[in-house]
Amino acid sequence: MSTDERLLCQPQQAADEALSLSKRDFQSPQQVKWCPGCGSFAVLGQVQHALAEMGVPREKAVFVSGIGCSSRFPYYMNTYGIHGIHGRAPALAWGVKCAQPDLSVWVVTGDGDGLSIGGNHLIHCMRRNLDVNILLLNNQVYGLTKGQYSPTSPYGTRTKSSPSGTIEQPIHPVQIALAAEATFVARTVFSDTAHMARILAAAARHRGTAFIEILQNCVVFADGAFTEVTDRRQRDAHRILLEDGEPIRFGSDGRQGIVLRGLEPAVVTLGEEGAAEEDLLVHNAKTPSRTLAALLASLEPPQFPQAFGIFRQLEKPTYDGLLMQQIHSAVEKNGRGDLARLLGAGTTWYVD
Amino acid sequence: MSTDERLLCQPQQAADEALSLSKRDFQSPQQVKWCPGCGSFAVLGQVQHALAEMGVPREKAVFVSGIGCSSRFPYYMNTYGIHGIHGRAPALAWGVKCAQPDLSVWVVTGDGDGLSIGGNHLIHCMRRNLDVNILLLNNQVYGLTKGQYSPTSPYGTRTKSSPSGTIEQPIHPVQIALAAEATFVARTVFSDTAHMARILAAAARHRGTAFIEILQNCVVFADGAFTEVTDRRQRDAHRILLEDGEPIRFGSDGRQGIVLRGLEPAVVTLGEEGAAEEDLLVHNAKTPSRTLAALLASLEPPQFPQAFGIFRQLEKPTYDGLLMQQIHSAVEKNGRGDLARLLGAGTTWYVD
Amino acid sequence: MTRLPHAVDRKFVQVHSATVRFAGDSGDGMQLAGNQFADIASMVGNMVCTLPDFPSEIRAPAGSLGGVSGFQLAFADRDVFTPGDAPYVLFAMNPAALKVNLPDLMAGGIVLVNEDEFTAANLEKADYEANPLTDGALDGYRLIPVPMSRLNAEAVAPMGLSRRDAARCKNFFALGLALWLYDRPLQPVLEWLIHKFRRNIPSMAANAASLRAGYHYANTTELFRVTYQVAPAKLPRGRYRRLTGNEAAALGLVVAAERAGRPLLYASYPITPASEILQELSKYKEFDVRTLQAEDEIAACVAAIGGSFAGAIGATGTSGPGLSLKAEALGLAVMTELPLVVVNVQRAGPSTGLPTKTEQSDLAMAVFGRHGESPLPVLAAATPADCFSMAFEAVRLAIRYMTPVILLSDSFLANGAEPWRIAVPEDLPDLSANGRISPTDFAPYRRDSRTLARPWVAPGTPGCMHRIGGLEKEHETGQVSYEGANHHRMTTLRAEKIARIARDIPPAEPFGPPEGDLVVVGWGSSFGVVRAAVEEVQEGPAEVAHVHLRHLNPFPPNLGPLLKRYRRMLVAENNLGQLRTLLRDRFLNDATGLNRVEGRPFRIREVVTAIHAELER
Amino acid sequence: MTRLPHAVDRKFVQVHSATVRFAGDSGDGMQLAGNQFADIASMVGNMVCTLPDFPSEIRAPAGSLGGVSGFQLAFADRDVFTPGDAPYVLFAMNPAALKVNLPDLMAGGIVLVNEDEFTAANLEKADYEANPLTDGALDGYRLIPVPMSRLNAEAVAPMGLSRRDAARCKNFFALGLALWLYDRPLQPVLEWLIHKFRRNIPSMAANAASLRAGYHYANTTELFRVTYQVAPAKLPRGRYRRLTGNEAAALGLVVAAERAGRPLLYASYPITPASEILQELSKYKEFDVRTLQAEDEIAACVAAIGGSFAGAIGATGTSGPGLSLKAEALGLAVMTELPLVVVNVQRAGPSTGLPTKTEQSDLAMAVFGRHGESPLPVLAAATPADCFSMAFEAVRLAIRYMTPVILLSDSFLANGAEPWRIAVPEDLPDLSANGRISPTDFAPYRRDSRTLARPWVAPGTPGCMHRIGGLEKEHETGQVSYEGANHHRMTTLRAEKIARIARDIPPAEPFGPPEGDLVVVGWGSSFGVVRAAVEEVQEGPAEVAHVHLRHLNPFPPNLGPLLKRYRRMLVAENNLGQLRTLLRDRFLNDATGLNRVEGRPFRIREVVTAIHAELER
Ligand SMILES: Cc1ncc(C[n+]2csc(CCOP(=O)(O)OP(=O)(O)O)c2C)c(N)n1
Ligand SMILES: Cc1ncc(C[n+]2csc(CCOP(=O)(O)OP(=O)(O)O)c2C)c(N)n1
Ligand code: SF4
Ligand code: SF4
Ligand SMILES: [Mg+2]
Ligand SMILES: [Mg+2]
Repeated sequence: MSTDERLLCQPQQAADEALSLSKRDFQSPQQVKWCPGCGSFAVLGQVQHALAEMGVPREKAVFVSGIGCSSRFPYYMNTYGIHGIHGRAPALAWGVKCAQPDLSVWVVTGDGDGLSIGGNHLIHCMRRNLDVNILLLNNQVYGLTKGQYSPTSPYGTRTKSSPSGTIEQPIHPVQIALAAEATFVARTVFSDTAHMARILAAAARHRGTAFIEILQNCVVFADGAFTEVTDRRQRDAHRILLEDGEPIRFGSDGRQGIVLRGLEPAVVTLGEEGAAEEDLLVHNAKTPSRTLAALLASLEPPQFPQAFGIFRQLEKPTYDGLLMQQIHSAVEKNGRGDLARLLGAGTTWYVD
Repeated sequence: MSTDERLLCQPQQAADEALSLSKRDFQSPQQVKWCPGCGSFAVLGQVQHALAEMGVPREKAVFVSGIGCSSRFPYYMNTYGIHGIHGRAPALAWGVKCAQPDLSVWVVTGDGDGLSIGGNHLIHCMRRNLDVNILLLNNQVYGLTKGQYSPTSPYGTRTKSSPSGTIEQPIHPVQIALAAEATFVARTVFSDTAHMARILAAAARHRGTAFIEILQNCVVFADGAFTEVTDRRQRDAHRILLEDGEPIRFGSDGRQGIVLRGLEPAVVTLGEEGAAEEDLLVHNAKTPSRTLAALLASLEPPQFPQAFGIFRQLEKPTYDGLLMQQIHSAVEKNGRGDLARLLGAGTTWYVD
Repeated sequence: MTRLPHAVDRKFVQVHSATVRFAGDSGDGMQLAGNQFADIASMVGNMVCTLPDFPSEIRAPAGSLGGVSGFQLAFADRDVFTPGDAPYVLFAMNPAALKVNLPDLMAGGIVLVNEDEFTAANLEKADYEANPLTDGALDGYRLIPVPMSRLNAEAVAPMGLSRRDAARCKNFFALGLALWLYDRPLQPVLEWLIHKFRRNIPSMAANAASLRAGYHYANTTELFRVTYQVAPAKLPRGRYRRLTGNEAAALGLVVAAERAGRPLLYASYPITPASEILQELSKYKEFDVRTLQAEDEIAACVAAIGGSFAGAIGATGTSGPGLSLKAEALGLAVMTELPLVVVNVQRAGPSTGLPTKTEQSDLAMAVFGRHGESPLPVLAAATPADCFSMAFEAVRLAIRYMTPVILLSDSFLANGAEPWRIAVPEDLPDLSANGRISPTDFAPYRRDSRTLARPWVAPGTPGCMHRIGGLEKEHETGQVSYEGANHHRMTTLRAEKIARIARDIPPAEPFGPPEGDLVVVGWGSSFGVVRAAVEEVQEGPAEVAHVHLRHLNPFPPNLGPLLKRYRRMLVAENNLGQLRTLLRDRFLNDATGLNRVEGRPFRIREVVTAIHAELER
Repeated sequence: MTRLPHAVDRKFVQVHSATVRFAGDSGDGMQLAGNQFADIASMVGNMVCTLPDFPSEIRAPAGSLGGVSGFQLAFADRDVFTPGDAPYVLFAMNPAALKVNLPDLMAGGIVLVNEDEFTAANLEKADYEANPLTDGALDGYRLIPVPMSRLNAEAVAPMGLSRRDAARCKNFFALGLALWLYDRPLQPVLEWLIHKFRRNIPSMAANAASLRAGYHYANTTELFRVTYQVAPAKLPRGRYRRLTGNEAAALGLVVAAERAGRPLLYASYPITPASEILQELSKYKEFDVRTLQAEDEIAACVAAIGGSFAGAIGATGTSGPGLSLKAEALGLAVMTELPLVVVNVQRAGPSTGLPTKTEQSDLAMAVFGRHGESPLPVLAAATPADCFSMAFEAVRLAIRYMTPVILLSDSFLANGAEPWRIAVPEDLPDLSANGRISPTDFAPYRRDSRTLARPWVAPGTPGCMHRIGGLEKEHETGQVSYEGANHHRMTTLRAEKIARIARDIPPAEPFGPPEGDLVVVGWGSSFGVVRAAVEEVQEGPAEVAHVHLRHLNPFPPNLGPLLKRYRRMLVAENNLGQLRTLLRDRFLNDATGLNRVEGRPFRIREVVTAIHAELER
């Protein structure tokens, strides 16, 4: 009997592996309680869709979260789920995954949960390359506590707790993920569900920590924070859709692009001032060095468009894989542990 | 009477401003209790030296730390000091600095204190650009708890708590500092006291968070971790001494250097294969983009030498500066707060 | 200004107190209507007590049960201490509001509904199978259906607002009805509107029109058979305003810092229901208040400690989960003997619990919740306005005894409001005493012989450089010491220092007979309900007193002997018996507990019943 | 193998017990010498109790007072429960060791010093103004100076070690002396050396030579006038080994997990004195033990909870500061009702305190230290080997009642060792019961009617998908619920579940008369000292019993009536009265506290004195 089977109660119901599931099957009975119009709905829908699409058995999926509007996510998934305490979702997921490495584990967090109180756990999870998918719903505000600034709020933002404007540089989720050596780093936005679907699918397939920053509009406390990249009329001018191996282009006619001047990026218009397609920076998500990914992540309005897609995607051994490997090697070398031998080890003596 | 004066008891003794102090004056009566040969002694000496050198009045300097061998530092300085709880030194320093912005505040932390339990506070301190100096003594091990691995221990290290070797990618202190937008980021090593002295002096002069990773040898639990860059016979081949505006060279005769191939660095020997001085990458610590600094920080043995010196040095408004500015503007605009008016604000009525 | 003709046969009924609840969708502006009503009742001299009840969702779907927002207030011609057990009048702006709130209404009470909203769609959202306005569900109450949406729309039509904006005025229509019902003036609301909407004249005019329309409608349609009048209460003379507990706590901290002549450094991480303290304080920059929104509760607490070390008044605020997180940092403050104030606004636990509901279950944590022997004073505010006094008291004790202090408030106090006689800053004690010492005498742990406090000497002071921290320190010198006898001595001194605070606080005073059959002991926000219940029982033959505690560690010095003067003891608290544990341990008095954790304050009825049960034992 | 001629006139004196302390520089190998001696005493059938005393610095300067390392052991022909109040024999390898340890020595005791180390330089490092060997400072003791450095150097010269390595053998010389003094065999040490240094023959030979030289020297020089003999104790028959508390706790967890048929997931952040549990467990990979060294204590606790959610035995270990940090996470485990074991190895607090010294001051935190009503069982081990049984018990309760459990150990137990009769795994209870449920019956909060535990169903189980978390849940269904009555019900159920554990634990048993003058109550590591003190007093006329508690929440069900059978009660604990608070609250029994926090266990003498004082009151 394998370890994992030991943990389960007698299944009387067929495993989902046998079934073909639809998005609906992933909807839990709990009523979704986000504000009407909240950007999180789109994320929920796409995740349900993605799991159904990939045929993940519901009993094999676990959603883990912290606290925040976004962190209510697990309640809405008809899978296993644990809604933890504020900021600690990556640590919870660590335990879940190391107890049962063959589960599909998803962490859902917010910019407050994941980057304010929980920043450290997030970083350590990524550097360990635990095989989980992390969805960070960034709405640049604390939604659930009704509108204080968050670590991603732009400098100077006036909120309930910063009536004179914030005086802190915001944190860059993607830069932090790259610095922490996450093996899969991506960004998408709630409004572009097709893009989100592709990124989610890629993340789910990735072995190791997949970190996705999802820009998510909070209609109540930070409405319109991402208009430039969500509004159909503006977005083409303000976002780059990264494709591995493709030159970096943007604009409604795809005539603008990014070139490199030394180590500094610059915007060019193809055909103008001699700029040609061959000069454009070409995306490479698979290179081990972080330089390109970090450079692309640093592109920011107003000077630059913002990049969406997969910044980095590398294959490296996972924490859970290595952990089980050490256990298997030990068993191979010493045999499955024998309690009597363990207890009777060291210097012993008889009393009779 | 300025705010700060309000906080002090009646000084009967002349302020240090009036005095000319030596390194000795900065030594506290507490016996230093590090192991003989510990790399921390050198750091202590250089810090005492630097403060004396720069004429910092002892009563204006505050040393703040967490827990660890390295974090015992404040007890050994004849200045004000507070030895806090594990990992929280940056938060302690935040309070100290915001209460009295004209103090010279120094945070001393270790790789465990600052990057394991305390990683998040460190990051937030840096992104806020609080005007403090952070010395992270990195010995790649938990010294005080007697030798477990730390977040900077190399992959596979065998320690008391990892008898089969660690399975985690180490964290890169400098990369994390850069991702967190620290305005001053440097690295030095305990063995090169002259280099350390220069870096400390530059950090002390910097306004905003100055982050210095100091490689520090733990003779008991991780002895020799940095031999390549400390041993006089090897070190020239294994370290780059960064100088702002200078080409990146190394080697005992300075004939080796770093060039850029696209976005990837490569080692060249001047004169060989046509490599010339002009081709070498030139250091620029003042450029706002982090790309160059991150690229230099990513140079690592065995492929590359390791870079020492100042990776990045930018002038930006500090948290404490902005905080006080908001307070001063409010006072300017509304006058110094009047309690009676404050208490009697809003809808009021009389009862008689 | 606004003269409305009185309907001819208006009948006035004099009552001592009244309880009204406004309920509607989160978007319906019920909090605003309720607060306006409370302000007016206060201004005409009533005692007023309020209880808002927010949905836990930020903005639940319109018309849903989860989206119902309520505001209850009681006003009276004498001290009222509770927002009332059961409202006599309920305003229900939609079916969901009716569904959620009806169970609380007093039998025979008045239900004013906005009948326009009782559409099939809305009924379904509220899980009504039939229309309660017509199916007899409201038999036993006095139903007054009013087409508020339509009347409001008509009233505001001239101002040309968008449909959505126009609809949002209907809370003022309801307010107009309420003001008529209780014979309250419109004038102050109109003035408030003029000030509030001075930059948005159409809204000002629309709200005013709706308000008048409601008032007028009540007047002309003879909607109510009678008008209720509540005479002014006899309050001490002076200037008053209404304060919520969180506002009061914020003001108390500012005033105390000013009286100490030091900047206030308030570091906090947002959490319901404590966030408003941070938000309030962030507005007071001209008082040199430094608010730090920290990355988490640990950083907040530690930053406040750092601020104190550097001579500021370090304070932090939080709620249960945050208090748990601050446990280790509080130990540091105990060991370093630095002043620190922690305002803990309790909510229903454990863990995340019911974050928007009230409870009193963090007392044990406040007293015992740190590793090692780490005693500290624990205070609790009794009413919203009392948060002002207790915040001030917390700062006083923190400085005088060089210790962290925990002040317990709760979600009921934090959001509830009551009239407050505006304090005169100069009448409050001067807190600038500690920290005046000469360097020649200075040693970091040389204690004041009376208070046992160590001196507070901040960096910047020449000649007094010293180092403190979490390791045990040698008596007087403050050097690191691992010596056993010294540790025992310092541990005992720290405990004794806190114990001595008992000499420095007011004695416990019984309300009622100085000895007798029963003493009901309470703390924190249960004050009002327990007092009201005891007053009621005192009209009977039994000798029952109420002892309310605001100092929970240490207890007032006379508490032990006082409690022994009653035959029995009932401890009423919204937890499973935490004060009871402290009292039993301390005084070995047997005590019965009245313990409910239902996310709301006690009802007077519950306490009265428990008192009778106890008397009959 | 090793036959040494006996000196002709060797005199044997029979004693019941003996206490010896080895003290020297951290680098002198005193822990090793002490442990070897303890092993041998154990093997010949004595009961043995040990107490190491490390310096708080990692490696203080050689010869300094801060660098002294000690190891004390008591061995006896009957149960010994303490390492002895005062040693009768002290080995002092240098002046600093003498200085630090002499005050503890019994009057008239033997001081064996390495006279070679009493150089001017070393005397100065130890703050000696004159040489204590010659200035009369040792009058009143029996001083035996031995040139150990020289003799050792001579003995090991043939092996050609470096000077430094050669010098490091001298602990074996001291051990040789000690073995002769107590007539113990050399053979087991030699065997141990052969095994230990099988890859370093020169060291093996050198240590063996030094050992023999010491033994021989004692024999031939007639160093001691007498040889002491301690007869074997009467122990239950079986195979034995010595275990420290931390080793025992680690083994207990592994065995319990195996008996539960689940992997052990132990997540921890290093902290003195708990780190060894992590370190031990990280070696047991072939038992499918998964050790996670976390980034902090919060992550550790939360990861263990995650592990439990996914069906593993989630456990974590820490010491005071870490327990404070885990407070919030423990609340989550209470609310989600998941099994979790927290081993808290106490050290002297508050805050960082005296991190290498022992104390019992985290009891109140364990019982009360979380916000909200969050009850959980608290256990405490009595002796080093008892950590095995109590770790097993903690897992048993955690699974059976679906609850976090805190097991209290302390630095004295963690580092001390005693003989342990090796457990037979099959004789231990089968813990695989919970978690076997069929999906048709399944609801996440449908409770077992007897234990009130909810079912433990891990992800991977088809058809039982469910979501839990820190928000209050509806009875049975486990849906999020903000309903007041449900919250009260769930809060009460959680409390009742823990209270019912009382039915499932052994009753408290008095040691001594079943009723009488005085009952001395203790818990945790004070067991041995209090037992010895009570035994001593029992030889007098007073009727004194000892009640030792291993279950502190809930208490054994018979505890209340039991305690009432004694006229007075003395509660002895290394804190300021935490168990006393629990007992007074629970049973309203007056009780005197014997409370010392000096970073060390009680001395038998202190307890005896307190008992007499109490009897005379
Ligand atoms: C320990 C703790 N501290 C604070 C809170 C209060 N709190 C709940 S959610 C939240 C911030 C959530 O922000 P984010 O993660 O961005 O989520 P959003 O609501 O914006 O989706 C805070 C501070 C809490 N529940 N627990
Ligand atoms: C809350 C808490 N957890 C754990 C510890 C134990 N501890 C003390 S120092 C330390 C690690 C120190 O490592 P580092 O910062 O690298 O310092 P070093 O000793 O190597 O200089 C740990 C885990 C503690 N004191 N407090
Ligand atoms: S407050 Fe903002 S983030 Fe939260 S549910 Fe509403 S719209 Fe979404
Ligand atoms: S253990 Fe290592 S880091 Fe600590 S004092 Fe000794 S040498 Fe230095
Ligand atoms: Mg957010
Ligand atoms: Mg270290």
